[in-house]
Amino acid sequence: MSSPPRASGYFRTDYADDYALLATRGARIWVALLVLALLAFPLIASPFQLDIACQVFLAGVGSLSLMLLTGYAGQISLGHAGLIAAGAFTVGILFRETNASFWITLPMAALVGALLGVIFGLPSLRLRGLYLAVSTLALHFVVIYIGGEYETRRGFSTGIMIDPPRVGSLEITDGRAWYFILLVAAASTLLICLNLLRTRSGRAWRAIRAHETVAETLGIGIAAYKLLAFVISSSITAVAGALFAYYRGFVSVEAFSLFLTIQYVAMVIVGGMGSLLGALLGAAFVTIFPYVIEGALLALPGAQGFASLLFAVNYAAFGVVMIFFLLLEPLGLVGMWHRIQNYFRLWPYKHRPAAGAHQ
Amino acid sequence: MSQRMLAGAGAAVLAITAHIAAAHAQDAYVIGVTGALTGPSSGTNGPPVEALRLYVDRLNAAGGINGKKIQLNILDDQAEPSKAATNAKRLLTQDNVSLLILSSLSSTYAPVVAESKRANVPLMFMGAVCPKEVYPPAQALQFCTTAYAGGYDSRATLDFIKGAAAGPVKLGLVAMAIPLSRGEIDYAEERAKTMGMSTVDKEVIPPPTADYTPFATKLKDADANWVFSWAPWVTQVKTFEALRRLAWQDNYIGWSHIEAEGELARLKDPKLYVIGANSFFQDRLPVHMEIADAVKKASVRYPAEQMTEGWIGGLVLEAALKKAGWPVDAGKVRTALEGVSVDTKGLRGGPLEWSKENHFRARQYYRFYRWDEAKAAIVQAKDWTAYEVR
Amino acid sequence: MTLLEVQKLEVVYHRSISAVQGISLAIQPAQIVALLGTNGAGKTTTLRAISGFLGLDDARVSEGAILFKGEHIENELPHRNTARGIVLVPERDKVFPNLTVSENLIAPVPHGVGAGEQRRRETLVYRFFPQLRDLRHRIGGLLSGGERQMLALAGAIMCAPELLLVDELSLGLAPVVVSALLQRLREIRRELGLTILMVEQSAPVALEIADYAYVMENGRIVLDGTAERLRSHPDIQEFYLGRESGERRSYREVKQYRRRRRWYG
Amino acid sequence: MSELGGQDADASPLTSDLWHLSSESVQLVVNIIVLAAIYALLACGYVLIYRVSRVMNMAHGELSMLGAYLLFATATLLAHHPIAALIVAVLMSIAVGVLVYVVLMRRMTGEMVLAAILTTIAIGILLRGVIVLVWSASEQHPLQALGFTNPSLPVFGGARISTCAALIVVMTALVYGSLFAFLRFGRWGVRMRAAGQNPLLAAQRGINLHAIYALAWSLSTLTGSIAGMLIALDSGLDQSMVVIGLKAFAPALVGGLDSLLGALCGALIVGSSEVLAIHYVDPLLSDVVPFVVLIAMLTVRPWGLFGTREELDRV
Repeated sequence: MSSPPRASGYFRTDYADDYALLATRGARIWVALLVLALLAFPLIASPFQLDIACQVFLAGVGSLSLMLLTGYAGQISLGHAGLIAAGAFTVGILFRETNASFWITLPMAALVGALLGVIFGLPSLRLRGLYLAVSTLALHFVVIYIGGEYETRRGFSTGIMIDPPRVGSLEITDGRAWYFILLVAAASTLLICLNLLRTRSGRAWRAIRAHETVAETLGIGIAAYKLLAFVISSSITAVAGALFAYYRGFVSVEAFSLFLTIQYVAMVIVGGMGSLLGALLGAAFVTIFPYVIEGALLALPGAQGFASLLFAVNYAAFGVVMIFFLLLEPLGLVGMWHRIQNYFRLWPYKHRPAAGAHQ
Repeated sequence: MSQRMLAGAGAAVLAITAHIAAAHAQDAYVIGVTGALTGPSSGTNGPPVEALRLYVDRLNAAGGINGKKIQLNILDDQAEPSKAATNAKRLLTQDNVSLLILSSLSSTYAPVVAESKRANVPLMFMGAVCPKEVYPPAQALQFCTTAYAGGYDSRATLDFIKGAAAGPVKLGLVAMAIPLSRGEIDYAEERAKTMGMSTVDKEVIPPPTADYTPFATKLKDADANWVFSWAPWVTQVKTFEALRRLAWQDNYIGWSHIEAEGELARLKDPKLYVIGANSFFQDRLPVHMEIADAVKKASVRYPAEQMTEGWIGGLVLEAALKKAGWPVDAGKVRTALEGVSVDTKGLRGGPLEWSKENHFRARQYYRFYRWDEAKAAIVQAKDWTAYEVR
Repeated sequence: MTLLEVQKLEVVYHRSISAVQGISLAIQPAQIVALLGTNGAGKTTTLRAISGFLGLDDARVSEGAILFKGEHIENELPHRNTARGIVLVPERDKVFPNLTVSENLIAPVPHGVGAGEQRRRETLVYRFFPQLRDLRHRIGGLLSGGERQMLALAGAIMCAPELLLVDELSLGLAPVVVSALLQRLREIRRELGLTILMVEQSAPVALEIADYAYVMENGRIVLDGTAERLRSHPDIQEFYLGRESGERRSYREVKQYRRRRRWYG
Repeated sequence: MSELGGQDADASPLTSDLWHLSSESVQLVVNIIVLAAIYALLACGYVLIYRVSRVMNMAHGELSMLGAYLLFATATLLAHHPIAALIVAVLMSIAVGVLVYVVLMRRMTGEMVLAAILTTIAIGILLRGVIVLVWSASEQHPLQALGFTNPSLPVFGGARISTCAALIVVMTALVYGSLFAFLRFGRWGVRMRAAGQNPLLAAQRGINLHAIYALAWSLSTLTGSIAGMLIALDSGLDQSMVVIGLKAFAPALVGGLDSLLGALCGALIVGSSEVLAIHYVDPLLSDVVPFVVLIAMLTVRPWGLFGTREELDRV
């Protein structure tokens, strides 16, 4: 994993240790506590807070998949919202046309995502960086266009309504149920990503991100691995879209604007490139922050009196927060965390010698 | 940095909880509003919410209803479905409002309707296009005060054109590339055919358009002598202006959105008609005066003539809550709404009446305005004409 | 007085990795001083520290001082130092690839300089490097290695330097070209009375032209002295000039050298 | 015109067809030129910033819109001195560009390009909010505020063009002409190109990068604002301006992000394909077409018409 060996030395005695996800006792304890907290949350949370938590999990799934693509395989994509839309529309269309249950729609969404992944990935064989980003952006518009056409042609002028998924006889509508479903979804995505990154392809992606030509000379099949990255990331994203469709109970193109993509890119960067933890932190930050600002503003005395002004402020405030964050910490939340780690690890020394620099 | 952020976040969270606690504590009619106060469509959806707030403030100042104040909890959804969904959830489950009012783009309807169904709380569309669920047979929870109404608008417009046109009508149609507008224009095309008008061209224009001339060029080359546009005002007026710049001299009719009165005065074009259900402020009815000085007092940032939609919403709200009495709950409000009959004081052509199966209105009244060069003022091209809703 | 003085300089990359650890230099006016050392010894970093870092280097002088004519210039921006008369000829990317040769020469001329002065400098440069005059309209990217190096030097001279920092003059150039360039450098220095600090991997080249030299290893200075002294120094002879000094040395002696090196640092 | 054509039609179909065809096609050409001019004027802003700092300024749309709103503001304040209002607005827009760089983007130099781009996006969000805050979201009409009118002028062959549209075309020609001259012969122009190719060397050659970047930002904002003002004068001013600005980024890329000439040609290609799509295929396509063209270009020649190939590896 990305975390460097512990400061006090390198104590791993066999290869199994190298592959262990939770290297130390400390780590295990922390994770256990975290899990407990997550399980306890619904008991104390209000429905509104639950809703936000669910949004965070949904965003988490999406941002993890984007991190896989951008943060590890180094392929910048601005087609994320398009892929989410694809997943959601797969559900919507299948539900409307064939009334399929989510046992069918979810895998189909994943499949569609994978197919689109190939298409989105093709430009990456020739393009890099900004140019790749733009080509994926173009594809986003194509997907949205198609979705919009479907909506209009079938006369769903206010979006496609979707019944809540039913397991056996009971419908899943309760907020708590959704909380746990999405929590599981996010957690399993995290595990999938963790394991992917420890496989051959995971290493190949990092090599490609580090230096494409070098990776090629090392005998890594660039094209195949790039496409693989796109396919996997896209199918996860599409599933996220499908979950969104079920959770919200509707699909409509307006829900997948360019702004959504921007939000996801923001999550990845605010969280910190090349870190799954970062992806999750970013997802939480970007999802929750607007509500925090809004809440703070609404709590002002007589806030409702000048609502329309207030919300303009709220809108601008999000921009301000983003700017300040990027200016103060371009490496993201995780960068901040690593700086602190570094400080304690090297204490009382200030700097690592150049010799030990390349770990 | 991080500590500062944490501190800020913590403070804000506290603030939220405090705010919500407050919402629960006071005994008042708690009404939830979610609208597109910022973002693309705020120009259309902002003013109604503003006006509603104005109206409610005046009610509260006058002692509220049944001796209770009305508390409006207004949230902004930026016309984003997900945001609207969260707002609805928050208003319904946390502030537990007894009525939800929506003034936003149609894309936000699906999630909000879903939430209101889940919570079994009535939902009132105001200054936002009426969904088909409010027409008879209406769905239990959805009501609509908005002036414009799919289907009826086209019918009235085409009847007007038929009446006003001298020779054969060569109709040009203009929609914005959003499902709603397209649907209505398609309907108009169908109907025009049955009425023996030939539709020579139909333009569906995407919302962000740098230059409307190419679209206008097609309409002109198609040789249309009447153009009907049922779309957000921007699309309607920009297409019209582009046509005029191409020296197209014929008649253009669009829906009279809240901007219409000001815009007619700006454009001063005798062959530009608007069809609407709200009377213009130039009629100077008492109610107009009332609104105008309320706007002046509260120093609202939108002009008075854009306040009508929200004001009507206010009238309905007041009537409904009076009927519902105190203590109130969602169920009572719903039953109250189903029996509501509001005198619109001339803001509309007639009263706004709801029944169990009709949550739109019993009769829809239309009036047509245009600019008159001789009088140098806006004049009625055709006074109130009623259409039975069934 | 000394023109440039570097005291206990420490440079840190990425806020955590230190590349240069407390080196000190002193350069007298009109001197040619060479910095020797193997790859990663921190020579280039030192040079860059003197010329100044950019934000995108994410490097800074964390300790020590750099004095130019007694004025502190550590962590100063490059263009300011250039205005002071400290001009660097970098190791790579030394010309503007999509500008013509003449544009390459015009670009550096500071804002204050009038057209007349500019023309004077151009003629001067073309006198030193007549080849460039013929290549005037060629795109910088299409020049050969030798021509590039000339253009780089020429561009530097257009900034009217007092202290010229030259990084790896000989890198990737044929010996003939190198000696020609060195010859040119001597002339320039004689005519303009420049001071030159050059970083070199090939000790023979450096010691051929330099008056004084420092040897760097692992971010420290381990040896310094006049060119003659270093040329005759056994370790230099063995480890840089690669000459066999009499009988083969035993492993112990080599270890001794390494230890000595550590003490110097 | 059209009625005339109609009457001809009764008389002799042949001539009327010819007449119609000509007037129609001329109008088509005019429309293409106008749209292309709009795109070109907006696109050069992207190019200017990209070629010096490799940053894609996603706030360009908002900055252009802000320029237009500034004009509206000055027009309402200086009601009786339209020219003064124009001048003040232009100066303010330049100031805005410099400000954005000095206060915000300056700190992003040398950071990860993606982070820099995201910063510009954030700036865009902020600006949108501020504009709603100050001017509300309802549509504004600077033309009236300035007390100008926008009569439509006849072009040969029965086609017409509005004064402001004509102004846009002229302005575009002016802006591009002066930009070309500046970059080719101006000393600052050469410095700008140098800084774009190798910022480090440029700095070591005594070029003040911050000055260069600030210059680029101010020029970009200036051109963008001019575009915004003229569009607003021609057809009113509201939030949709943002999207127009964003759309103009397709032409910039089609032409090659680091080439002004490219931006010009890209604008022509995208503009004409858009107008032709509207006229002959389906108006709905008009907001997809630019991106279709873009994809086509990216598959055939990713670095754009006149872009330099190295750019691909640079970013």
